[in-house]
Amino acid sequence: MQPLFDYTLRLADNALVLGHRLSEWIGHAPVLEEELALGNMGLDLIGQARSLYAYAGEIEGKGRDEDALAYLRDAVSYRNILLVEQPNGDFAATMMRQLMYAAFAYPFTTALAKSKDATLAAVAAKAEKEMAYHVRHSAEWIIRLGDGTEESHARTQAAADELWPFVGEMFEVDGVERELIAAGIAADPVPLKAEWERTLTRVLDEATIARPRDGWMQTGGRAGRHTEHLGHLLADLQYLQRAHPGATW
Amino acid sequence: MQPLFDYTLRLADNALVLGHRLSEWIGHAPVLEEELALGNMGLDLIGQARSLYAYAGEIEGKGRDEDALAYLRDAVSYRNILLVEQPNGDFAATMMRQLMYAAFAYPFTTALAKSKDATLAAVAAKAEKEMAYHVRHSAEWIIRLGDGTEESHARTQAAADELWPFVGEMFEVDGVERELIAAGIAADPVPLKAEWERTLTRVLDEATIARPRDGWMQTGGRAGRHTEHLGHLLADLQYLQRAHPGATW
Amino acid sequence: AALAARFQAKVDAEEKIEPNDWMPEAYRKTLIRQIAQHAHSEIVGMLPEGNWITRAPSLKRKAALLAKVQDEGGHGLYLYAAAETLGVSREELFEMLISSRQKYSSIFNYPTLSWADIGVIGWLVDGAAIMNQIPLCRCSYGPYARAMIRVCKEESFHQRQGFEIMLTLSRGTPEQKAMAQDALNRWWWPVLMMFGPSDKESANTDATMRWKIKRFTNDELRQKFVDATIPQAQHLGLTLPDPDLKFNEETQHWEFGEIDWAEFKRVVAGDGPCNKQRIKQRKTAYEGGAWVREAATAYAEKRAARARGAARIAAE
Amino acid sequence: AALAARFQAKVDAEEKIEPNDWMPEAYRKTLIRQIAQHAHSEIVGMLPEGNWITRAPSLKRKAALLAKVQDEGGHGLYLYAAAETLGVSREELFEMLISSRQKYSSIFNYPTLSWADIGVIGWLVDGAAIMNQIPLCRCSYGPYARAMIRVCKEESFHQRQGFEIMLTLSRGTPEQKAMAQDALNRWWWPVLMMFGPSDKESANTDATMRWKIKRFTNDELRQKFVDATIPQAQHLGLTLPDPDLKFNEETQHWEFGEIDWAEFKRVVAGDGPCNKQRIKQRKTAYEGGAWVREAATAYAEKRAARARGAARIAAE
Repeated sequence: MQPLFDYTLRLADNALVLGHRLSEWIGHAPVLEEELALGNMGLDLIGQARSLYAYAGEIEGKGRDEDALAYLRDAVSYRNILLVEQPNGDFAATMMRQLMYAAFAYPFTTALAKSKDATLAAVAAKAEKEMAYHVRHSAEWIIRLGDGTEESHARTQAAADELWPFVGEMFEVDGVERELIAAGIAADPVPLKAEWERTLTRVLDEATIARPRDGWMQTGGRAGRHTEHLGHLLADLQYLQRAHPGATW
Repeated sequence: MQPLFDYTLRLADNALVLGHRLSEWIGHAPVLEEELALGNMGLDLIGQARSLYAYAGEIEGKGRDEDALAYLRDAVSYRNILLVEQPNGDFAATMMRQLMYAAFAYPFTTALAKSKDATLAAVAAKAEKEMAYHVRHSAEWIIRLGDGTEESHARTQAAADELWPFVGEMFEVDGVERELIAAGIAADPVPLKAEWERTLTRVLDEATIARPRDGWMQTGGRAGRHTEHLGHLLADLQYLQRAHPGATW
Repeated sequence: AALAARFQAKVDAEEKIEPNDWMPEAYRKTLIRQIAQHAHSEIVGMLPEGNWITRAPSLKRKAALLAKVQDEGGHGLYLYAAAETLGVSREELFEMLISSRQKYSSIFNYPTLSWADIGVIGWLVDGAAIMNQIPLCRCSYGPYARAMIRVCKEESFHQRQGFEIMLTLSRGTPEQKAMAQDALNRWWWPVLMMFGPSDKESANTDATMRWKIKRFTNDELRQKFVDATIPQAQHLGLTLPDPDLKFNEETQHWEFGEIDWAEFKRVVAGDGPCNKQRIKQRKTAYEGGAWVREAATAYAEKRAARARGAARIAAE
Repeated sequence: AALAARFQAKVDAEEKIEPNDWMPEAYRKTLIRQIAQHAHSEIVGMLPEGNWITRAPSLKRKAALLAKVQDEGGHGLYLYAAAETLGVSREELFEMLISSRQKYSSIFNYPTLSWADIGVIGWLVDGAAIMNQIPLCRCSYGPYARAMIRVCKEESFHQRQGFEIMLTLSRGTPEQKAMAQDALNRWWWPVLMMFGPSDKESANTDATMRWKIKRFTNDELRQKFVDATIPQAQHLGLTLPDPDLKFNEETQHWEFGEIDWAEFKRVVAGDGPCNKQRIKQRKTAYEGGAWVREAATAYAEKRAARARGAARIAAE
């Protein structure tokens, strides 16, 4: 049970942290339609997170519900990849982060929809449709921004360069995942790398953005070794629940 | 006892909130000497806050120490004026906020140093020396920035215009203060307004900044009716204590 | 004159005026102002609520609030589109908002200081807005009426969610109950001001009533709102911050205290707690995002040029 | 050659070399690099700690941390001033930092993930820094030695405060104890790397030893640090994340496991968790603040021009 709990928690944390980041754009987006699009993508992810947390809590069997998991764990207990906790930066950086994540999450949810675990499969099937849109939407923006003005091009290249070290972590596999992949429950990310590469290459090329060099990759999220950003994000997210222990909202 | 508690808390909250705002500049200032100056001014204010919170807790007599008061009250229970909770903005806005506050706090602490309450008088006497430096330092910067480049001038004028509605609140007197002023404990802010005006006029003139029109003034801090900014500030400040109730740090 | 008569006849017959129909210039101007200000209200209204999304205290509330704010943005889009049918562009209208030449509902000039404010906004602000908007569903101008029908449906849902937040708080801890009461204390009077000045002070009502843009007077709607809301507050165990509140058995209406019209005028004129902050936020986002819009335009032009180039080559 | 001999004689006699004294170009270059990197370390070191000032969990800790970071900035200023005596400007040095042509202590490329990290930094990072720096108080170059004396005094105080934070946590709640242990687990090995590569891998030691810039080898200082620190960890009830730790009764030294030199090289070369983030932060603050520095310069020029103008008028 424990590996399945860990695994589900990782997926839930990825979705919540990224959904929360997108929700930070409300009131700050460059154009109203984008404020709605960012919010909608955030809603998709928060919805995925809720389903996954609920399932994780059931698996764990200690009575922790979605809110206990989201609001009452410290940063060191969070299991998301480091990419999703990176600050929004400018609009190009947000779209680049979304492209990098969704270009992985789309084939990943396609694969996970075949999981022997019926709940994970169902969550993945629903998420798959959502992630298809996220890839399309973020790709369209990266192309517009990369092949737009000098300024937008520079910002988009800077975003690619800065976020590139965070993409490797999506394709890591550890003991927990190896076990679950063997059992047909988890989706193996390694075979998905080729599709991810193809998507990124296609989009960056069309956006006239130079693909950054593959160097050392950031890592540590699965072990709770986060960047300094997650602590601040959680202080915001969790404050009310921490200030009113045991209250119902 | 209650009016004295309320009054002391107001002074403590002003100092803590402003000190916290200044401390947010660490790692972000335009030049190393300024990072140190901003930090030092922050330390002065946090020091004043600590003395005042300790005294407030004694007066209240319910066992609340400086940390119980600073970390365990919600925004609606905070009593600071709205000026000090305004976001730092750019360096001109921070210096403008500091000038506006210090140009009041300096004569205020001079007056409060004559309080019949020995503790308040002692805290004020120490603070007076500190605030004299804050006035000088912020005034020097406002003059440099106002009479510097076109850009710095524009930013400084914008800061003056944006923060002006927050200056009136410093000179309000309510029932709590009237009672304590009559008892020779509190310092009456109204007679200090002339000196404040002189300081601001002198500095703004030399800085070639147009004094904004006196219009409607923001108010409400003494009643816990804050701006939207304080809640975010306190979520940051208080998070750890809220997440670990009862722990000693 | 014949056109004007025919126009008024349509209106009197409860027929819709559509974009291509003739309309008096004053009708068109009034509608542009009203629809634009309604749209501006939706998008400025996203800000006080947006202030609590990242701190929403449960995932259910987080998702609901984010969805509510999305709906409001969507309402803004429909309404800007409805205004555009009258011959203005959205960019012009947005410029008028950020330069303060057009207004938005003054209720959004108040700050959201606690989570309970989010409940109160759903319950009372959406509640008052619905009361103002339901009659607009029968507005003579077709695009506006149709937009209002969609808006009202979604806002009813939001109002129920807001009430549900209040219910949860009122059944919660002492701190939560106090939070709910404090929020109600701060928002009640500004909400009553949402219905506008009292009838005896209102200019311009005749034309808007005649053109069936407005159906009920300010005081009529305000009274309806108070009568509907007080039982809800009682159900929540909350008190209204109005010592003059008294049920009149004869009229079967709740009598309430005098609204501070000086505050109303001041806030509408620009001197409310959040006026400058709201405009600054929308303006900063807009100006800060100029490079994004410029990029989109530049890209579209490049694409069009490439398509023309390709077409030329294909033709050769 | 005579100059070189006199220089070495002074050094051998433990006399200080001062800014106006002759010195070998290699000595000057080495010192510039070392002092600059020391200064850069102080100002980059403000960042991981600065990350926790706003969230410091008590007013006493908040004030102490803010004061510590101020001290570090002050150290940076003295050290830049010491470097400037060797013929470089602070602006040049800062440019070399933000363009990554000069380095800073690699320990600051690790993130502070909890409040306990602040305790560990004071206890171990300052502790290791002191161990590296105490010998520098007798460095042959006068300005650097004097700066080091002031720095060491303040850093001893910081180290005690850090240890006191750890003591408080180790006597606290189970969560606090776990927080302290987790922080130690993450920082221990990077702290050991602060003493640099093992002696057998170190280039350039001979010259720096001969010039009395360096007094002890890397391994000597590292061993001294380990021996001093392990009893402190035991006192705190914390375990070191090193299964190979073993006290050797004969040598009276603690034997410890193999350091991951690949990680050390990688992080020094730029691929640590926070390298890019640290430089970006200092760079952004610097570039974002250009308008402030430009204004100060413009104002100073205007003032000078006005003074000259006034002097001219007075003379007439």
